[in-house]
Parts: sequence; structure tokens; C-alpha cells
Amino acid sequence: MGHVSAPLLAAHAISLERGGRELFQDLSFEVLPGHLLQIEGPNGAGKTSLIRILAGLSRYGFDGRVSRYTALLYLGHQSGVKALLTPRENLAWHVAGEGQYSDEQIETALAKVGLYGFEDVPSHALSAGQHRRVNLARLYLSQCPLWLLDEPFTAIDKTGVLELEALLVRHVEAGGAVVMTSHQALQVTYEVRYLSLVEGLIL
Amino acid sequence: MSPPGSLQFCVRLLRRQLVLAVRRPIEIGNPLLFFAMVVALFPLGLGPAPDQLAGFAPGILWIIALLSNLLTSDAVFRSDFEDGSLEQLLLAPQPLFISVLAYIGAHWLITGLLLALVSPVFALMLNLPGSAVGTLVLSLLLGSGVLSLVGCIGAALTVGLKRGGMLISLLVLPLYMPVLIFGSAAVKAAVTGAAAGPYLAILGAMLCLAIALSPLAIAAGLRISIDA
Amino acid sequence: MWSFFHKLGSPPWLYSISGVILRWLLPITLVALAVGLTWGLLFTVPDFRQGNSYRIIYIHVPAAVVALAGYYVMAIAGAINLIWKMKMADVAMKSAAPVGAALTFVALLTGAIWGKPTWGTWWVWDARITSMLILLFLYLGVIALYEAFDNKEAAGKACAVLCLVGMVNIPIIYKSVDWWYSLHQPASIKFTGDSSIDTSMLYPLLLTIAAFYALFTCCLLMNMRAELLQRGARTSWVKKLALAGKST
Amino acid sequence: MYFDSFDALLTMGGHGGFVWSAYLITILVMAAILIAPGRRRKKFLRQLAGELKRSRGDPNITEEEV
Repeated sequence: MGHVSAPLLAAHAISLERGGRELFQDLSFEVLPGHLLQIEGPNGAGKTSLIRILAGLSRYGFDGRVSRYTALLYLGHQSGVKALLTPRENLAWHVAGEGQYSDEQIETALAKVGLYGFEDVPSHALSAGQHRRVNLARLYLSQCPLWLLDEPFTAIDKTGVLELEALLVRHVEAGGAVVMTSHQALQVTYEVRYLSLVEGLIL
Repeated sequence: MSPPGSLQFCVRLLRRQLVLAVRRPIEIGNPLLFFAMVVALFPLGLGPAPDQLAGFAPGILWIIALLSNLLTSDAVFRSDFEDGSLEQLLLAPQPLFISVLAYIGAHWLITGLLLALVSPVFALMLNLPGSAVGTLVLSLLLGSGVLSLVGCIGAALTVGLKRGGMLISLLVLPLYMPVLIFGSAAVKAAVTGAAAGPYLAILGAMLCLAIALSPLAIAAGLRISIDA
Repeated sequence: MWSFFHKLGSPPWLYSISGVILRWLLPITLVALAVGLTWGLLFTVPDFRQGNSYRIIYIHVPAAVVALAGYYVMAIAGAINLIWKMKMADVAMKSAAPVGAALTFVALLTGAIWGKPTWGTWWVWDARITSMLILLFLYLGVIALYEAFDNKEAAGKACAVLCLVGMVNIPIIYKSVDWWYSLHQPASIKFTGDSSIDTSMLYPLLLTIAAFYALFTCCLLMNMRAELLQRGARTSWVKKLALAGKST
Repeated sequence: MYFDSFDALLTMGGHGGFVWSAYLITILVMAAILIAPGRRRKKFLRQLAGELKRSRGDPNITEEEV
């Protein structure tokens, strides 16, 4: 990238301790458009805690400051899918805060995550993986430049993973940014930046 | 694409809550059943003498309404907290003050309004004079709004806790007491033929204050609970 | 001015300054309590209607007054914690709760004991006693909520919200209970004169009220000191203090 | 003093039991809330000192080495 673009998110000297243990200390980094950032660390290293801090869900109990310059989309461990609502209703509600989407747009997004034909089935009849897909369908509709994804590949099959990886690359290529945690390495032909909770940003 | 107006969003949330309630009708039926069964307990405990029951009826009806409100308020945010919908609501580019009102509105429609509408039946079972039934319904309509608003504060503060059920009554019941005092006083005034208007006016004033202030506390409570 | 606030946020400074304050305040408090209570107990003239049982006023009223004030102290500390994110305010709020609850309990119990010779029953649903009972519930609610959270920072914030809600409600509760009592009050039972108190009775009462305020402050500071140490268990100043042995 | 005799002081015209029990309970509660925080603080300091000494493995560790 030739020009210096404005950051979408900046973390300033974030430190976190839980139960007397330093999880990470003085973590500072910026997320710029085009960044595909994967947070690395073993289980219990504080990956989820960091993503929640970045999203603004955790507001106490850590030192440092997070500056958010744009609308962000956060997908956590819980799918937020109501068993009593259909995938169509669930997705329509999930995106309701961001804008008005037509029925066709919702259907297209659901079809893209492989839920074609399941639009009006009650969600309690769907599997955990399908709940996850309803959740991920948001990514096809969202206008948010910054995505914070916590373990997005959980309960997703192989083809689903490939599609999702392609979607992430399309998003960052279009000027968005992704911060994500994952146990598996991303199989993409795009430059992935790694954020180590111990060493900070690795370029 | 621009985000929808906050009022529009609030209406949408209200509709979602009502759809969820309608799809699980037992949730709507439970408070009513509870109301009916506890009404049946009082003659068994106090004796069936009609005069005596009539004397206690305003208090009995109000206490049961209060308890059924309390029992249901614990669940207002719980399922949304557990499945992650609440996180998404906090992150949505919408004012939480307004969104929270949708939750309270849905809770009031499902418990407060329904209880107020069926209360005349139970009032007659307890021999409450017919002249006081109108006041009972009105006082329940106004008072249960306050109860829902206050109860949701307790719900928001305890939603992150594994065993919030007992705790919420400890937090919320002391705050319910003024509503109980004026609600039952309004009905008693109507029974004796005195003017119930002043009491209803005070209940209305409490409702206004609660609408203005309690969403602030609920929003703060939800942010804290999500964090814990 | 600002440097003072800055110091207030520093645990070691607060710990040492509160130690100095306590060294003076604690003896003064104990003397004031001893003088005030002995005065009320032994040297005042009995009330012409209630006889000697009215001497309970010298513990009941101060305990009630300070218990109520304690809730406001707690709520204001909670507000400071919420608005300015001052950790010391959280410490103060947490430390005030058990003291306030204990004083409320004293007010309730002495009220009940006073009720027996005055009204002939241990418990009367009198406006003040009922308000005190509700105040005790409010205190216990705050303590229970704090204990229920595992994350103590979140516990502090949640309790702060609850305290503020309680603070808005206390006048409403108090007024409505007062009004409710006046509606139901049988003519024979009447709380004896609060406005017509004789000065010979008033001075010891004022002294005990002041002494109870001082007692509350002492207990609050001592609780805060213990809490400061526990929260700073891994900081060097606490470690030094622990290794220095018998520290005051 | 208002009372003529020690006996009058104890009985207080029939109200002695109430007055004295109220004062006694109050003093007990006050003593409890005054003593408890100090004990909590001292106990904590003792525990911490023990922990620190154990973790260093040296019983004679002093202030300067922290």
C-alpha cells in the first residue's frame, strides 16, 4: 500500500491480569484497512478476553485504552441464534441495528452460507454448525469495515472454512480489516499478520 | 446503508420479544396460573368468610401481582444473555436506553397488562366490591409498569450470575414497597367510597420517574453483567 | 487540589494517612461514646410518660441517623466509582456496607426493645421501624450482590448502580411508609414527641449522634485499610508491610 | 447522677431489663465492628508474610530484599 491510511482500531498499552496471572502486558498495535490479523496463543492465553476488550464488551478490569474509529462487527462464541425463531428471523434481527435489509438480501446471505431451503425452519431443528452459519451470514450483509471474529471456524465443515476464508480475503482486499482468533492457521494467499499476546504484533 | 432510527429499532425489538413469547405460550400462561393458584391459597389460609376476604382482597391481589411480576422479571434478559444476543444488542449502533425500554415494554405487556385484564375475575372470587374493580385494574396497569421497570434493574444486575433467582428478590422487593403501598391504598379507597384519584396520580408519578431513570440503571447493569 | 485527589488514589498514601487519622480519631470516638452513653444512661431525667425506657433513644436515634447517612456515603462512593472510575471509591463503598448494616441492625433491635415497655409489643409496624427494616434489606441486598460476583471489579460497579437506585428510592420509600403509617395508625399508639424534646435530653443526644458518626468513620477507615491490603497483596508496599512484622 | 441507689440504677423503675439489654447489645455490636477490621488486617499481613517467606525459602528474609 503506497499511502498511509487511518487506523480502524488502535490499542494503547493494554495489560490484563486474571486471577493473579499476567495474561498480557503493554500490548499496543493498530489495525489498518487491509489488515488480516490473527491473534495467536495457547488456550487460556487471553485471546477471547483481548477480542472482547477490543470490541468494547469488556470495559473494566484491564489497563490501557482502545480507540475505535469505525463501526465494528463482533462474532463471539455464542451464536445469538434464538431456537424459537427461524434463520430468516434470526438473521434479520442480527442485522437490524445496522440497517434495513430486504427479504431477498437475507435469503441470498443465508444461501451463501448453505442454508438455502432452511430459511423458515425453526432454528431448534438445526444443528450447532447451522446455527453458526446463520451467524456467519451476517458477514455477507454487514457494511462494517472492521470484523472481530472469535473462533469463527468452530463447528464449520471443510468447505465452509474455505468459503469463509475466501470471504475474509475479499473483505480485507476491499479495504476492510479482520481481527480473529483461530486454532488453525489460515490457508489464504493473502498476507496474514500475527499478533502474539506475548510479543505483540509480528510483521 | 444507514442504521434505522432508534424508535424503529425499539419497535422491532418489542416485536421480536412478543413473537418469542407467543411461540412459547407457557411463558405467558405461567404468571396467570400463578396468580390464580395463589388467589386460591388465601381463602384456604385465612378462612372462607366472605367479609374477611373482601377486607383483605386489595392487599392480597396486589401482593400476588407483585410476586408474579418478580418471578417473571428474572427471565427478562437471561436467555438473551446466555445465547449471546445481549452482547450483540450492546454493540449495535443504537442507544441502549431505548432498546431496554422495548424489553420492559414486552415484559409489561405479557405480565402486567394481562394480569390487570384478568384481575377482575380474581377480584370477584375474593368478594372485592364491584365498585372497586375498575380502580383495581387501573392501579395494576400503572403499578405493574413501575414493577416491571424496577424489576428489570434487578434482572440486569443479576443476569450474569449463575444463581440470580433468589438474589433478585432481595434486591428488588424493598424497591417494590412504595408501589404496593399506594396500589393497595388506591383499591382500599375505592372500596370505602373515597376518591382513589390521588393514589393513582402518585402511581402515575412513580411510573414517570421510573421510565426516566430506570433504563439508565438497567443499561449500566447490562454493561456490567456482560463484562463480568 | 488536584494533587490531593491524585494522592487519594494512591493506596499506600491512603493507608498511612488513615492510620494517622485513626490514631487520633479512635480514642476521641471511644471517649465521646463513653461520655455520651453514660450521660444519657445515668444523668438525664426520665421522660414523664415513658419513664426510663426512653433512655434507649441515646442509641436508637444515633444508630438510625448514621445508618441512613451511611447508605448515602455508600451511594456517593459508588457514584464516584462509576463516574470517575476511582478505585478508592469502590473500596470505600464496600467498606461502608457492613458498618451501615450493623448500625441499621442496632437501630432495629433497640427500636424493638424500646417498643416492648412503650407499646406492649416487641414489634410495631411503626413508620420509622418499618423504614429501618427496609433500609436493612437494602444494605443486605448490596452485600449479597457484591458477594455473588466472582469478578470483584464488576461487583463494585453493579453494587454502585444498586446503591444509586436505592438512594433515589429511599426518600420515596420513607415518605410512602410514613404516609402509610399515618393512614393505619390507631389513635392509642403514638410515637412520643420528637419536636418537644427538652434541652437537657437534647445535648447528650447530639453528643451521641456525633460520636456515632465518628464511630462510623473509624470503622469505615479500618475496613478500608484491611481492604486496601487485600487488594494490593502483590504490590511491593504491602509486601514490605507484611515483612516488617507488627505494623500498625 | 439521676438515680439514688445502685439498685434503682439497675431496675430503672421496671424498665431496667430493656434499657440495659439494649445498651449491652449495642456495645457488643460496636465492639464487633470496631475489632473485626483490625483482626482481618493483621491476619492478612501474617498470612502474606508467611507466604512470602515460604516462597523465598528463607526464614530470615528482611524488608530490604523485597
